[in-house]
Amino acid sequence: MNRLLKHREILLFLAILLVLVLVTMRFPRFAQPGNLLTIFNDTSILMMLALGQMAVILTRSIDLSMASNLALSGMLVAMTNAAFPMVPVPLLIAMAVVIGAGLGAFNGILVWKLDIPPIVVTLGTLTIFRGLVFVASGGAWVNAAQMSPEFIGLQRTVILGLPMLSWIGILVAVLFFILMTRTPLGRAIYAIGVNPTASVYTGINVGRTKFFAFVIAGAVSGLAGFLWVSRYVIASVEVASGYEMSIIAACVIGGVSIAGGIGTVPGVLLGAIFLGVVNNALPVIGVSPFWQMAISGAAILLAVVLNARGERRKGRIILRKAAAA
Amino acid sequence: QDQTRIALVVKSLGNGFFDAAAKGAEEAAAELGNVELIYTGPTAATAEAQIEVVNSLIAQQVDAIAISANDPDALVPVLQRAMQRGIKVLSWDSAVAPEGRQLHLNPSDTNLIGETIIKLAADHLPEGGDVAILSAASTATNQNAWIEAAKAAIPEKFPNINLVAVVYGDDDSVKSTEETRGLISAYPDLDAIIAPTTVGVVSAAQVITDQDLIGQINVTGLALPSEFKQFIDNGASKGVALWNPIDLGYSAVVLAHALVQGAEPGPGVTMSLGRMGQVTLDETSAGPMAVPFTFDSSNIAEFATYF
Amino acid sequence: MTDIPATGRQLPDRLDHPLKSALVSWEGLLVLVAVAIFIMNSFASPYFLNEWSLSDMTFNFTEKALIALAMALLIISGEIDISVAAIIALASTLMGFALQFGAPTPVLVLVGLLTGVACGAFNGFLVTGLKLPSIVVTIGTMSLFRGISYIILGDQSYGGYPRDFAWLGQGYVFWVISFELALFLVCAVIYWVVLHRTNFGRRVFAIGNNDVAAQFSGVRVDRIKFVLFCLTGLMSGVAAVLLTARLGSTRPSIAEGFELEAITMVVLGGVSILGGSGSIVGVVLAALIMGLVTFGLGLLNVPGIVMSIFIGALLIFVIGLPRLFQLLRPRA
Amino acid sequence: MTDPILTLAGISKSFPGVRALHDVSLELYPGQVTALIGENGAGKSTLVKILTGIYQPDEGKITLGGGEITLPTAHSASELGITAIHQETVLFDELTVAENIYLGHTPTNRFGLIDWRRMRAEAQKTLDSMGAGIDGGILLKELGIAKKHLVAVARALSVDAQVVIMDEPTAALSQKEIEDLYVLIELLKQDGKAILFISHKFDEIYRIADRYTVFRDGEMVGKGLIKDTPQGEIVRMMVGRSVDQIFPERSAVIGDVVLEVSGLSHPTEFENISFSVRQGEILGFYGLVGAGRSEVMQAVFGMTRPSSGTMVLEGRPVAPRSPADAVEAGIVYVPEERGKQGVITGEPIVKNVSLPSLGKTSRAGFLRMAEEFALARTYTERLDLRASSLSQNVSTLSGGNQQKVVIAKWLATLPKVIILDEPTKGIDIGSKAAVHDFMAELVAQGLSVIMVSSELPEVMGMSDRIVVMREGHIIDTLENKGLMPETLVRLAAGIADEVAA
Ligand SMILES: Nc1ncnc2c1ncn2[C@@H]1O[C@H](COP(=O)(O)OP(=O)(O)OP(=O)(O)O)[C@@H](O)[C@H]1O
Ligand SMILES: Nc1ncnc2c1ncn2[C@@H]1O[C@H](COP(=O)(O)OP(=O)(O)OP(=O)(O)O)[C@@H](O)[C@H]1O
Ligand SMILES: [Mg+2]
Ligand SMILES: [Mg+2]
Repeated sequence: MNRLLKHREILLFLAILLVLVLVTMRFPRFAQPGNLLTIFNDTSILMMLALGQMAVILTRSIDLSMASNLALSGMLVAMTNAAFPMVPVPLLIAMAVVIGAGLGAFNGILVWKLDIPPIVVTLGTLTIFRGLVFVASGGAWVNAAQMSPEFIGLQRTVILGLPMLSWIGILVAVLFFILMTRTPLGRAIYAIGVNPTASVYTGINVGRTKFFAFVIAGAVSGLAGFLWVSRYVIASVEVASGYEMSIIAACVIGGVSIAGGIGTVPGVLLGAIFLGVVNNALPVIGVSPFWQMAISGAAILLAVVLNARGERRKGRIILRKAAAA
Repeated sequence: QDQTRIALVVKSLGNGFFDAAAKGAEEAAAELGNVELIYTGPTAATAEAQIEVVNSLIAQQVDAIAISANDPDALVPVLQRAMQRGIKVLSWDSAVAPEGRQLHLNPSDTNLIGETIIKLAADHLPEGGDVAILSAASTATNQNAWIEAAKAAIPEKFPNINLVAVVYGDDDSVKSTEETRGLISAYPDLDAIIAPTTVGVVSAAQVITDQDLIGQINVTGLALPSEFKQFIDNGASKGVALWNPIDLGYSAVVLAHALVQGAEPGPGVTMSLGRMGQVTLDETSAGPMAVPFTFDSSNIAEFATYF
Repeated sequence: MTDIPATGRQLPDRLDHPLKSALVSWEGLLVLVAVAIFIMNSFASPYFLNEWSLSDMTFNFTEKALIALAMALLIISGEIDISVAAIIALASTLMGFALQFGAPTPVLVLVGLLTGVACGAFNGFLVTGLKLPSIVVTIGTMSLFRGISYIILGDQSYGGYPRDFAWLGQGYVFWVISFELALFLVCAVIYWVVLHRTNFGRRVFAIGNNDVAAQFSGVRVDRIKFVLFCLTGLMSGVAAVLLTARLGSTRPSIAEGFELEAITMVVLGGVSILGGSGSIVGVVLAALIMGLVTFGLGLLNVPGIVMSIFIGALLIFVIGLPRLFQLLRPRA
Repeated sequence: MTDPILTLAGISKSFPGVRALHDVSLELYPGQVTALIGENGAGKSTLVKILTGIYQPDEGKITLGGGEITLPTAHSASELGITAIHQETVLFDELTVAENIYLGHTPTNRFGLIDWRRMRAEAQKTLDSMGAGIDGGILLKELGIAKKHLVAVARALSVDAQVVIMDEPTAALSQKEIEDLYVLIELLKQDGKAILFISHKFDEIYRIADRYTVFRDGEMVGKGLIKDTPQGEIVRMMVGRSVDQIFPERSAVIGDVVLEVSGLSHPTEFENISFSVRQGEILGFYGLVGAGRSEVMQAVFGMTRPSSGTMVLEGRPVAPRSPADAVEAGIVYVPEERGKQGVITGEPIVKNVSLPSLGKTSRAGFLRMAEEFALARTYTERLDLRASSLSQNVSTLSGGNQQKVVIAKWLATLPKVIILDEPTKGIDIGSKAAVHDFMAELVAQGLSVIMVSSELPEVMGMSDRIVVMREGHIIDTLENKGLMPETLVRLAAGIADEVAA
């Protein structure tokens, strides 16, 4: 059905292949399966965050607070782990998800009940959540030595050749795919992005749907919080600061329309992987690290221009010969 | 109310290194008596945020500011204004340009640090080999100085060590992790990664641990024992160096107090560092505190309990 | 001309002043908040009520507030610019670059301003020429502009700006009134006049309310939006000059995070993020409030991050307040 | 005589500053069509929204099949079997046709997941039963406006409803599609469904409705059986006075050519468009919906860029690159989509009216509010605008009054040529006559008027000459003397040749 969207995803896929081929021509090691799997593993967190952000952007909202939510959830579980090493890690994961979802619900409630534009709400909670990380931790870091081996080790456990982190990423992606294509909530998320007025007439509660989108984004942020602190074995106030822009960038490159209603799970996955590949490739091909930022900026602009070209309405095409052409 | 108020301004709050320094500063304040210590700093390590902190300290009319600067130049105007308003200013750890402070306390001798970080790697590479440096922000003054010193030391003292790359992890664990990975894929024959930053060295050691490269690539550099102990234990690192941050904070406050008491710093002047001995200032009114100390499997457990 | 038969119906100009009273009450609310914070500050710290303290305080927000003035117009027109801080970085870098060739102060200022305008024009072109959403475009150019600074400067920095240049960021015009503050006040008046008292301002509001209908009404929508992006770029250039002069040095990481603070000022000032409404007085008050909060807490040595909790909460609280009243009223 | 299935009693609804409905009642009978009639802003759509759970009434009682019900959400209304085709098309461009039909009541499998295959099949069944000729699998945005309306109808049918509400369903449909819709309504009646039908077109009301209810200014002023009531009486109830449906006499002297358009083309929308308008003339543009008339007019107005062709205004070539250029030259355009393109909702009447004339009311670029109010008052009072004050927000005006604001805005610029695109679409009979009178005034004052309209009586009653368009081409330009309506319809629909052959 979505011929056009599929087309866009293929384009993105080709772009990723191109980067891989170019880099591999100079550094054969780069394209080895091991390294590719490492890149995928590295990108898993960005991938799930971008999926959460997609759910929010589809509803014509935006969540600028995801990175702060991640930092707060991550800090809280890390502190819990440091203080009570005997608490089992799965319980900590559940705790991270619940905290994240709770913070997301806070955003969602403000958007739903107080009707504050999402960008304002999350601009506010962006600083509030991060401030709370400082308040909770007193500014202190939780470092590797304070974390229990299980806490650090869980996502590194290799199953069938892939680390747990990758498996979690795959699981989240599959859940998102089902959510977005097969559940009434997922379809409602699309519907209110495409046409909010029509959604009201259709019996969709626009506010509540947005609320759930924020809860989903929050839950993902919470999960990512746990994964982040145990991956980089540090929890601090500055964790993932400024990362919200990378999350949005992954969505945009993946073809999510900032105006809502357009975007797919595979597209966003590819968008995140594209960023992951580029970030990994630059240092390898010996491009000065100082070029990284400009290159990712240019990639974002290029993606927007290409997406806009695809999305542009071709007009009505009244003339018969034009329609035939 | 003739208490002496001394502000210890750090690069960013929450950093274990600076928290340890604050401990030493408290110790000095207690020892000197009648000193009120203000431990402060921005949350993000940027010059702009640090300027706001200094502005509010000027407004509070503190007696002295001892700062570890996020930028050697950007803080000069605001610190000059502080000095105009009668506040004594010194920098420690990470320097401010000479016109923005009365003296600077280096944790150690720059050349010595540069040499030490290479030596830490070279000691375990008798045949020589490839090493790479993972630094903090590309703008960090002290790191850059050490790297320059290290580069200068290699040809004479470690001729068979080959420095293949210098990359920057911005004292950010994600960036540091990515850069480490980049180094590993780009330089298959890499033997050691030198990270003269406490954030970078942990990230690098974690990557080596994760990728099962323990024994192939040795991670070394400057690290806080408490944060780094496990990587000495698991073999990802054979040893790291650092000076004692507690001593550094202590010395900074002792010096600040001396300035408030009317000491006149200048090239060639020798000043007391209390229990740490003395420091002699060079032509830019800067001086080293002590030699760097090496931690390895033999002593890390002990020091990890202190800082 | 034949007359249409008079119907006898006379349309009054206005029944009450709904628009005006709404604005007055919003700004009134901000004034109240500002006064409350001022009083709290003076009780909380003995160092607050000192002309030099208050003067120093203004350095913490004038540069961001200058950008917020232009950003307010841009947001009222329904667009946004996230790249302003990156424009500062690029403008500052190019000023430093020019300095290497011995450029005198006027040339440095010109380089800063022109870079700002050029970056703004680039954003404006992408948004109006290629019809791209501004939030995404400027997220992209945010990385691009700062990225160029990194390419030029790498780990280096530019310093050694001339004395008369430094005056722009550190000098005083009169008593405790710094040049930065004076410039901000002048710009605030100019922006107030432009937005509230000229045809241009009226058209900006019309575009923000409905840009399609505005275009169908003969408003040159794209041209005005383009001008607004250029203006925002120009003000970022102005901020770059001031900040560079104040810091006396340039690094690619300069002014990180300024964009969010400028936008926060605009929104806190009562400008609708959806476009179409807002006032300059509100933005100026919001800038003052943010300055007062951060400086007041700074005097108590509260870490900056904790202050930001206050700012964030204030933002949500103030914006949500009218709706909160609405929700509570029917029950009460 | 059957009992009503749905009864509303004592319903009131107020918006801030507007009392939309006051103590109205309404009954709907199974197997019958009840027409709801009233001027613009009489409260018809508001009632629909109350019936579909989108608005909550302030007071009043709704009974369905004997039991009292409440409709807290749109969902609860459709659960109870009340479904509506709303005045604005409320569909989803980026979703498939099938999903548009089933969104909100999608069939699910036993895991609660959406059953796409079943949904597709059932949607297709509904579409085929209507003879819509639409593939349920394509994206809605690929359909034309008329087909979209059919999808909206299919959506209403997909719910097993007892009550079907249609709010001006024929406004955007062509004659053929309207005929199809009538057949459909007939089928629904036979199924015993109660239908509420809202329309401003009396011919269709008399054709399909069994009963009527008339609203005026938010109050119910009459109801009865259509077959017992002459049209004039309903009109009198509606406007509170009698209105003659005769088009105004025109006394304009037709002068020289003012605007000459030749060879105007666009890559995809229209080709080789040539026509001219003279001073004091009304030039009608007739065609089926989608013939491309609006596109041509928007090109003349500078909104879209033609690929070739020239325009000459009063002997001077003009090539407007934007509406601003066109306005400067003296060509203005009253767009078809009032809410989106005509008025700036969110701003008061006065600012809407003065927007294109700011250059005149201001001094050196600085605003002068007094001048703006004077200008706005002059023109809105001439058009008999109904508003409480000039500072009233245009979004709170009814459609007809919004149209008057748009026309006032353009008259204030003292144009030479005024283009009116469907000037009376969705406008009640009273306001319609006012707009027609006003057009006569305009030409009498020496303006040239181009009127795009899909309503045959209007085109024939008002135009001096008529241009007929089909599929982006001008088919013919006719003098409006002794024309037969059939001629125009044939030309517009492209069946003229067949008959001739
Ligand atoms: N959401 C709203 N807020 C304020 N006023 C409203 C709102 N919706 C409708 N109104 C007002 O209520 C009145 C009734 O409007 P409604 O749309 O029901 O009229 P209508 O009979 O459907 O007219 P039309 O024939 O033009 O469609 C009008 O005066 C309108 O301006
Ligand atoms: N496929 C479509 N999708 C969305 N809107 C459409 C579509 N087709 C037509 N419209 C809208 O319906 C209106 C009528 O179409 P258009 O203007 O092209 O035809 P026209 O010949 O001018 O007919 P008329 O002016 O009588 O409606 C336009 O305003 C257009 O925006
Ligand atoms: Mg209606
Ligand atoms: Mg049309």
